[in-house]
Amino acid sequence: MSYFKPKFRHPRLPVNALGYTIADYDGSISTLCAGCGHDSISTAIRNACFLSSIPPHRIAKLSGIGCSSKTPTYFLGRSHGFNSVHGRMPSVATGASVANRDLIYIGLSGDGDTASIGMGQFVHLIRRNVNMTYIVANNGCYGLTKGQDSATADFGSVSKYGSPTPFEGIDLASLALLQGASFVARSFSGDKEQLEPLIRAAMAHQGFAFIDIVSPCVTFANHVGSTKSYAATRAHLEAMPLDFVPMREEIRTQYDPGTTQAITLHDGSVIHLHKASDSHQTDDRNKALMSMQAAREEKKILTGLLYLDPNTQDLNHTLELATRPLNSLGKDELCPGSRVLNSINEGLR
Amino acid sequence: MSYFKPKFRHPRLPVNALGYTIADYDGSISTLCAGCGHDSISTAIRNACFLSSIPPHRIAKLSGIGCSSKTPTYFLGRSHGFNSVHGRMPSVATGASVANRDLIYIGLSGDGDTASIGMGQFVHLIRRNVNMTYIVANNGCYGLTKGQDSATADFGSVSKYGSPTPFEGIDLASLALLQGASFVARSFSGDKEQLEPLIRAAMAHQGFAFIDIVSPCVTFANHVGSTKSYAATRAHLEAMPLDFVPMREEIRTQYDPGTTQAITLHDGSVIHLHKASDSHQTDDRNKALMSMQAAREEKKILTGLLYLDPNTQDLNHTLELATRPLNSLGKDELCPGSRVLNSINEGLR
Amino acid sequence: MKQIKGINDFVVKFANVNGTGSASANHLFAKAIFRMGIPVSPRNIFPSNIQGLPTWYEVRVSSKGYLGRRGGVDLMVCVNPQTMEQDIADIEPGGYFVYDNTKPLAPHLKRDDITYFGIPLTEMCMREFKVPRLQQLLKNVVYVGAIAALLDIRFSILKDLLNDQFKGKEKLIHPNVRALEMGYQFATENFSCPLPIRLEMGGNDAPHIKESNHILMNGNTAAALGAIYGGATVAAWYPITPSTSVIDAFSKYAQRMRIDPGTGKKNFAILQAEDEIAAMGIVVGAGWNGARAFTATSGPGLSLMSEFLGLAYFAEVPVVLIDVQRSGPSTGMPTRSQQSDILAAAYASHGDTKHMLLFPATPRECFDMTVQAFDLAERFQTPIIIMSDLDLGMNDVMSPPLEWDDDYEMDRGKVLDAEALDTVEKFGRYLDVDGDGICYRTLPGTHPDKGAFFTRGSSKNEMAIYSERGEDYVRNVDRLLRKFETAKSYVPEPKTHPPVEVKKPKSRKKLGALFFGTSASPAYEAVEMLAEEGYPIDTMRLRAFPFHKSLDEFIREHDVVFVIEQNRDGQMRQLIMNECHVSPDKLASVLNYSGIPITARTIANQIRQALDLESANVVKLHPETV
Amino acid sequence: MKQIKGINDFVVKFANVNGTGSASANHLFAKAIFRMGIPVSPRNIFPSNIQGLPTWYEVRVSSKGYLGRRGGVDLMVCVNPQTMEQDIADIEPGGYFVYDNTKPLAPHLKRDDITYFGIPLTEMCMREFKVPRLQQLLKNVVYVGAIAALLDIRFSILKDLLNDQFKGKEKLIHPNVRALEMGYQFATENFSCPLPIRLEMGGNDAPHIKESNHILMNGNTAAALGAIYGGATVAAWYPITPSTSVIDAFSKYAQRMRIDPGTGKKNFAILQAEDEIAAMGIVVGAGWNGARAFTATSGPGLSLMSEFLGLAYFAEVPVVLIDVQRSGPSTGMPTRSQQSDILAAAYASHGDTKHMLLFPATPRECFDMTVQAFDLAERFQTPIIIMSDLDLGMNDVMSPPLEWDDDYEMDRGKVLDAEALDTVEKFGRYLDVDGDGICYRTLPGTHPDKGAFFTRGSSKNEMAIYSERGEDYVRNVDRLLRKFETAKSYVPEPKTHPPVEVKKPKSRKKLGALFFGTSASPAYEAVEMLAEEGYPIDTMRLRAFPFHKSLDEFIREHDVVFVIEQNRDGQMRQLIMNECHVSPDKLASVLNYSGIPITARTIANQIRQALDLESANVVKLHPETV
Ligand SMILES: Cc1ncc(C[n+]2csc(CCOP(=O)(O)OP(=O)(O)O)c2C)c(N)n1
Ligand SMILES: Cc1ncc(C[n+]2csc(CCOP(=O)(O)OP(=O)(O)O)c2C)c(N)n1
Ligand code: SF4
Ligand code: SF4
Ligand SMILES: [Mg+2]
Ligand SMILES: [Mg+2]
Repeated sequence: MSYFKPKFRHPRLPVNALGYTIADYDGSISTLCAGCGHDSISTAIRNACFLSSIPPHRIAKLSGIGCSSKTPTYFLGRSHGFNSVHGRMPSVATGASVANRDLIYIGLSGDGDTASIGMGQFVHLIRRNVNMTYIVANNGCYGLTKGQDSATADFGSVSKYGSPTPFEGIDLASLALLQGASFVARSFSGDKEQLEPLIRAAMAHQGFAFIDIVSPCVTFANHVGSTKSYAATRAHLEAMPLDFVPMREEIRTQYDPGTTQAITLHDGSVIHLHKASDSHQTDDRNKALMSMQAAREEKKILTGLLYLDPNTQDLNHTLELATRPLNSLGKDELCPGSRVLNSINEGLR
Repeated sequence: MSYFKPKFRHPRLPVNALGYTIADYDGSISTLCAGCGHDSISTAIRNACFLSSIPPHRIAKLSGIGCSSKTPTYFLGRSHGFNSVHGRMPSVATGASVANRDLIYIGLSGDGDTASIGMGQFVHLIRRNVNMTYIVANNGCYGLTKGQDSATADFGSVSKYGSPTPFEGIDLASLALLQGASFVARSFSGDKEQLEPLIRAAMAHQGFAFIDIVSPCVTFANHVGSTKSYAATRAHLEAMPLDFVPMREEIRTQYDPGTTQAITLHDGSVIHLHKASDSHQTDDRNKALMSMQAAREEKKILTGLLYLDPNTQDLNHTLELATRPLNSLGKDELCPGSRVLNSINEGLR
Repeated sequence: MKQIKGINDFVVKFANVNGTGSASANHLFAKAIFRMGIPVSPRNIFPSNIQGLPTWYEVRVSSKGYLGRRGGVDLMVCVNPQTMEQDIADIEPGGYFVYDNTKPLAPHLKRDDITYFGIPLTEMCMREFKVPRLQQLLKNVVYVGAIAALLDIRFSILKDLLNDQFKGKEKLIHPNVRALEMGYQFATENFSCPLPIRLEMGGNDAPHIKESNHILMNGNTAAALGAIYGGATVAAWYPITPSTSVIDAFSKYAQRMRIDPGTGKKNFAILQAEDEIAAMGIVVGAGWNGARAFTATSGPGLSLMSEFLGLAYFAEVPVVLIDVQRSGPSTGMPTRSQQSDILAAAYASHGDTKHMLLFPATPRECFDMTVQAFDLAERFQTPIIIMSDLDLGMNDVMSPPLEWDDDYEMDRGKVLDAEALDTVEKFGRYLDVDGDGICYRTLPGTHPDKGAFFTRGSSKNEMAIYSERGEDYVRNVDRLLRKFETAKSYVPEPKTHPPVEVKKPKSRKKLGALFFGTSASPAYEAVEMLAEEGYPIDTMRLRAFPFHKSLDEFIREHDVVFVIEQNRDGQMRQLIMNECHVSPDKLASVLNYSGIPITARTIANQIRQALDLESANVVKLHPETV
Repeated sequence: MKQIKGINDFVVKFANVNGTGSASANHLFAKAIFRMGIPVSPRNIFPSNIQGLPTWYEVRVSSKGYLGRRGGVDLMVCVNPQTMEQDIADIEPGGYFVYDNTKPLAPHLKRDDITYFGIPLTEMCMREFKVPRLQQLLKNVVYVGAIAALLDIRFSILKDLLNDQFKGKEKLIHPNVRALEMGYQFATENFSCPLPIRLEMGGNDAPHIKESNHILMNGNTAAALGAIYGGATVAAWYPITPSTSVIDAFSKYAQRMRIDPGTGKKNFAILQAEDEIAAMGIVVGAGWNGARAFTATSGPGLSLMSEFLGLAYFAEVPVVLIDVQRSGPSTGMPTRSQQSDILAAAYASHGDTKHMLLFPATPRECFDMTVQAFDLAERFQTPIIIMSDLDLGMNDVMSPPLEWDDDYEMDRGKVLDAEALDTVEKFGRYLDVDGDGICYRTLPGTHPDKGAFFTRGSSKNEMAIYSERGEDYVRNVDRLLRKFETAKSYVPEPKTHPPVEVKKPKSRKKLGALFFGTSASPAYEAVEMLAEEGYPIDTMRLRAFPFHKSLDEFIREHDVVFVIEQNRDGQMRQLIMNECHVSPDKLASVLNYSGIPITARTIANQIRQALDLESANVVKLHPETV
């Protein structure tokens, strides 16, 4: 239990554009291990929603099963949440999203939940470009079932079980990129400065936004040998800091290699990138992929916004969905009535 | 029923190194539609096995469900076959393969079977590097259920159902490449010359060998608008002919851009490549991926052997499996006996 | 030779090769009989492949309105040499055989007790038509013309049907009509038409059919219309025979009826999922979010959906699933019918689960029950599984017309909106406020401060807070039982018919028969057959699980009850044994599980056998001995 | 105040916070009692999380050898302030409460009818140990030392156990022993030791336990050893509580016992699959290819495996599945025990399926039945599901030692090798040559010309050729029923004990009790309690499905049979109703489904209630009223 809810509210707690205090974005007390990376992600999501002034009840939180998938209970207590079944949150999120296109959807998953049992649904979720933010709290292991290697565990990394992973780890970010995701980012749970704007950008993106967050499991994978442990991760981070500015606060607009780029998102908001290396371009899928592969070959984890296509078409558009949420339609819109039915009968005689 | 078994055998039918005639590699009469691409794949597999002089009973055929997955009945009648459940052949093949490492495994799947319901298992099969040849008879549709779009159907292609596919097609070959497959090829069911040597090479490869075969569905997807139809495919083929020569027949050894390359496989056999374009190297995963992406962007299908890592370590090695097949081990090897059990009891008191 | 006689009462069967276009010609035949006002029920018996294998089309004609299979064939039309031997063997003594005699019939295929009608179909078509495709295709129309003459079908009706069918493709009308005429003419010239079995316009002695202005449609289309009228907005599915056409039809109607007039946008979403797990996940997500959502599947899909069905049961999410049953287990016989998913559906998923099932018997019920399923799903916040089957779903069945009450209002169940939440003092998602086991739910996004809760498949307390306390768990699952109990008076009640009167009953025992879905039609017919033999049998057609109280009564009031169903293990009988308090001595199974729909004769035979044994020992009626 | 008394007969419960190292200290306590030769049964009751939530450890001590839960707590050791209030409330009147009094107890936590023992655990450890981790960890050992004094545990045994435990990490022995001593000393100095409840070396009045030189082990480890000894070479799995430790143990033993001495290579393969579908697929593939293969899973995994189970049933592939049951439905309570997957396992998958189940009740049976499962799977070419549960699988249970007959030969079933094939005239994979429903199979790669066939989940004829003919289908599925019938005499038969003698029976009815698995121990205890009260109840412990004929007899010979099980819906009762020919009046359910294992008291109470009602109306014994 690493994250305690303040017992009382400070009367002069700062408020956001909607008048909410940050406490309005709190969830229940976390029951994760003290120091678990996942708790920092919860905090970052809470902060991001506060800063972006999203009404908490307009967000829906979805997850699978795992320590990571438990986190939605620990943030945004005023939002509805759905802790579904292991690895199948993508489909639940898809259904929820088409049922009500007006809410903001955050999916929280783990590397076991996404890269193992959920792999099929994950790939198809990307292909459908569901309008949601999909976060993987990636610790290279199955925390909740006590630390078995997951499919993202790096080759040769050693879990508490002792024997080194004999398979190559699956890189979810490059997979997402190859499969056509329109927003792909990676960060580190302990890096608040990078994480919060990434989450805000992802939520503002009109389409599928994927954030792979390296989130160390302090209990089962925090020791030498595991390249996803705190120590190992810190050493391998090649940070690409990123700043998010909603339109009304727009500050920067220029972007050159080595500097900062402003990208206008579909909802009109703008994100600012700091590009750490000359070779990384966020608007070229293939180049982004190659940068990631190159970093990977150097055993480095490239973080930051890796790819963005602001002009993507999300599932609601592909399906040509009505602008009113499907779940709000009533008899009048849905039911063709007896006259039509009688004419159908006529055609069947 | 497009493929008829000869009623009687010609006395002077040619025999292979083992003394088998090609008829010894026949299966039952096909019940697929006349002209179905899948039947050509059956023939190519039959021919490849004959030419490579593989004893038919040392092959095991596995498949999922679909027209494509039915084909194993139509070749190699002397081999055991297993028509399992839809999309889950990869796991069945994995189990079969570790149970008896001495057989040769051919998996036959469809694009529905692999790219939709089977996506998760496919990715993990690649990751485990199971020693098998995995063929997808790719027609961009679900033949057996009457022609719905599959996930490999190209964006905008039109099935018999009439409306254009609104999603990007999944490219199984680049996915396999990104996920670390050690042998990735693509071909066309009507291209016997390219197909047979590819299949032979795949079977000789010690590790997971993937062949994505464009195999038009004459009944449901053979009409304008579908880019996977015969007409469309033919127009987009950028052929990379390939010749296979088992070691004892080795002919060529040189390889330069624009010419032919000899690659020694793990079992000592050698394959020869004709490299259609300067930019394609079969030993560089990233470059191969980029060539494929480039072709894809030009709406072309790059065929041939796309990537090969002959020094790969298959699952049997990763698991450090005993050299004797697990299914042949008896009580002596497996059962530790009463003395050991008594000492275990002792430790539990 | 004695020839079978009969007006508007016989069975015709067509033996074809699939992929040759025979189905639509055969349908023309059946539809013409329907248009003559005579009760007819055609059944397509097709292989699990696309081209080149045997396929049959069986047409039952019955002035009494028996729409189930009778058993036996009176007139066989065989244009498939692969199966001819068996097809000839299947004809009743005194029956008729129509075939293509372009090649002469092998001598061993000759029977003394049937009448042969050779028609040179191939030859005639080769002569008449130039395009090879037409030569092949129109053979089917020629034989339809010929049997129209043999059976006395009104020719103008056939022509009308062709005109309807080829509206927009007028070029095709002429050759089709020509082919019809050729067959008709050949038959009148060469055979003595009509046969002793024949049709007579309006020959309908079934009052219930006569009165109700029947339609001819398949159950899957009807279910799809039910989803349209029931207000379904989200359909997620994965292709699988025989349920695929539910979604095909839903899609077709939705494109027509669900386009927003202002924007041209869609008031529905259809998602072809990557597999059945995902299809059900989508439905669960949409149902959780307040949309009426459904999926349709068959056997293997049902198995794959079981984890999600357990979630929906325990997390209390409305879900509608249309299970169009086929022959199991495993891949089984994908294009054959059974009623064998009953236990798998009722108890889907691990742990203590029970799901509500509906059992439609006609297209009309497919329509009604699908509408009702959405109401029940939202009312009870749980999965509703509609147990159709291939026989009902994919065949054209005569049915009372679909009816719609424009005053219908969707029952959205206990959902609190923002206004309601404002007045609620304490919202607890799993508080049984009304004592009926059904709690109030809220939808995401409803209210800025109140009503948000966490949905989960794990144990929780009444405030929806995660809980591993035994008391919380027990209270919750006991409430789920209470909810199931409440459902008994909401689901469609069983149907009983007034008993058939029997003058001198041969048995002192009170006999009953229970059945459901596609077993109903042949069961009614069998019961009438047995009544004529002196065995009065009361009937009850089950329409839903949980069972209505009247089922207990029905069983109590009878000495022996036959449970008629189409599976090996007597699954409905088992469900009744599990859920009602019944002595097993009372329930005798009548079973058919060959994949071909059960016939009235099979039912009557099994009951007769059982009744013969009965005098000796009633316990013997247990299915193992029946 | 009356204090509870008793030698070697009481219940101790520890209330801790998980992740604090309490489990191993508590285990030390239980193991010491075991080493004193006294029947003991510890149970770990833990949350579905990793750190920071309440967890309990309940230890039953019973000289009579009752190893099930009794109900109630005599001595509570509570070091978790979160749950203290409830923990204190749970103590029996006259019981004892041990707690950390570093901080004083809140006044409202004081009861008049129990004895309090405050020990300043935190303070003592802060003073004694420097390293913070040890300060935290050794608190647990201090209280073990204290209750060792209170209950008169031989101190040298505790020391020996610590020496064993820390072999190789000698540095840790000293502080642990020190902590033990501190607690022991504190108790002897401050409390009057021992208590009226206490232990006496060798106090074992249970002849069956005394004689057999029992061991203390958990069922999952035993099952894993069964897989080793049964010759399993392929294990595929996906992590899930509470089955994970089956594979952990298999892996541990395989690394030790299955390395080829010549090459150092592995005579086994363990595959952590991507999910349960894949795990079962791997097992099906390996089983098809002739390796003994198994998987272990729990609830959700079972649901996911159902499609493959149907395939294995219909394609007749040997498969072994160890289902370590937890509380359902859905995610349910992952770390709580139930016996609620029975119907889901027996009828897994769509269509007509029936699976063979084994019900182990002790670690010894987990071992034996796992070995046997491989024999049965290959003999019957079908899935065998071992129905264990969390209670048995994850707790240390006193068990007769594992025994091995070195003459054991694996029963590989009817497999034709190349030689046999040479002599066979006509090989048909699904020919019932022996009339027992079991056919001969061949393995891939066996013979160059003969014996190859196609395995499929779709319908086939006896030659394994794809077939959609109704006759072929029916013949095949009827044979599967015949095979199931044959199995009845192969599976482990039920166990009956000689009835408990009762001098003056209070009931004229013949009473019986049926139970299985972890319900057995408390059931036996309850039966003895009731016998003392004048109710003689005969018992039968079920060990397998299909049921042995003796079950029918048992039910026939009794007027009322109580079916004792740990699920809501009386699933075993339902299975019996389905499969045997039994009047429902006879079978009364005794149920507990709170997730915490059923107690003898619960069973006795429910039976008592039922017997009270009985005089009025036997029909009332139906579970709804019991
Ligand atoms: C179908 C199913 N299989 C297995 C489990 C057990 N299980 C719970 S969480 C989990 C893995 C979680 O790993 P991950 O998603 O990486 O989350 P983490 O705990 O590491 O954050 C597993 C296997 C389950 N709940 N459901
Ligand atoms: C679990 C399950 N879902 C659905 C089906 C129905 N089904 C049979 S084949 C098939 C698709 C086959 O497509 P593909 O693999 O591309 O093979 P093709 O027929 O095109 O060669 C489907 C959906 C099934 N058999 N099992
Ligand atoms: S086990 Fe690991 S992932 Fe789970 S809560 Fe603890 S630290 Fe986090
Ligand atoms: S439907 Fe298509 S894929 Fe299937 S057999 Fe016919 S041509 Fe081939
Ligand atoms: Mg993880
Ligand atoms: Mg396909």
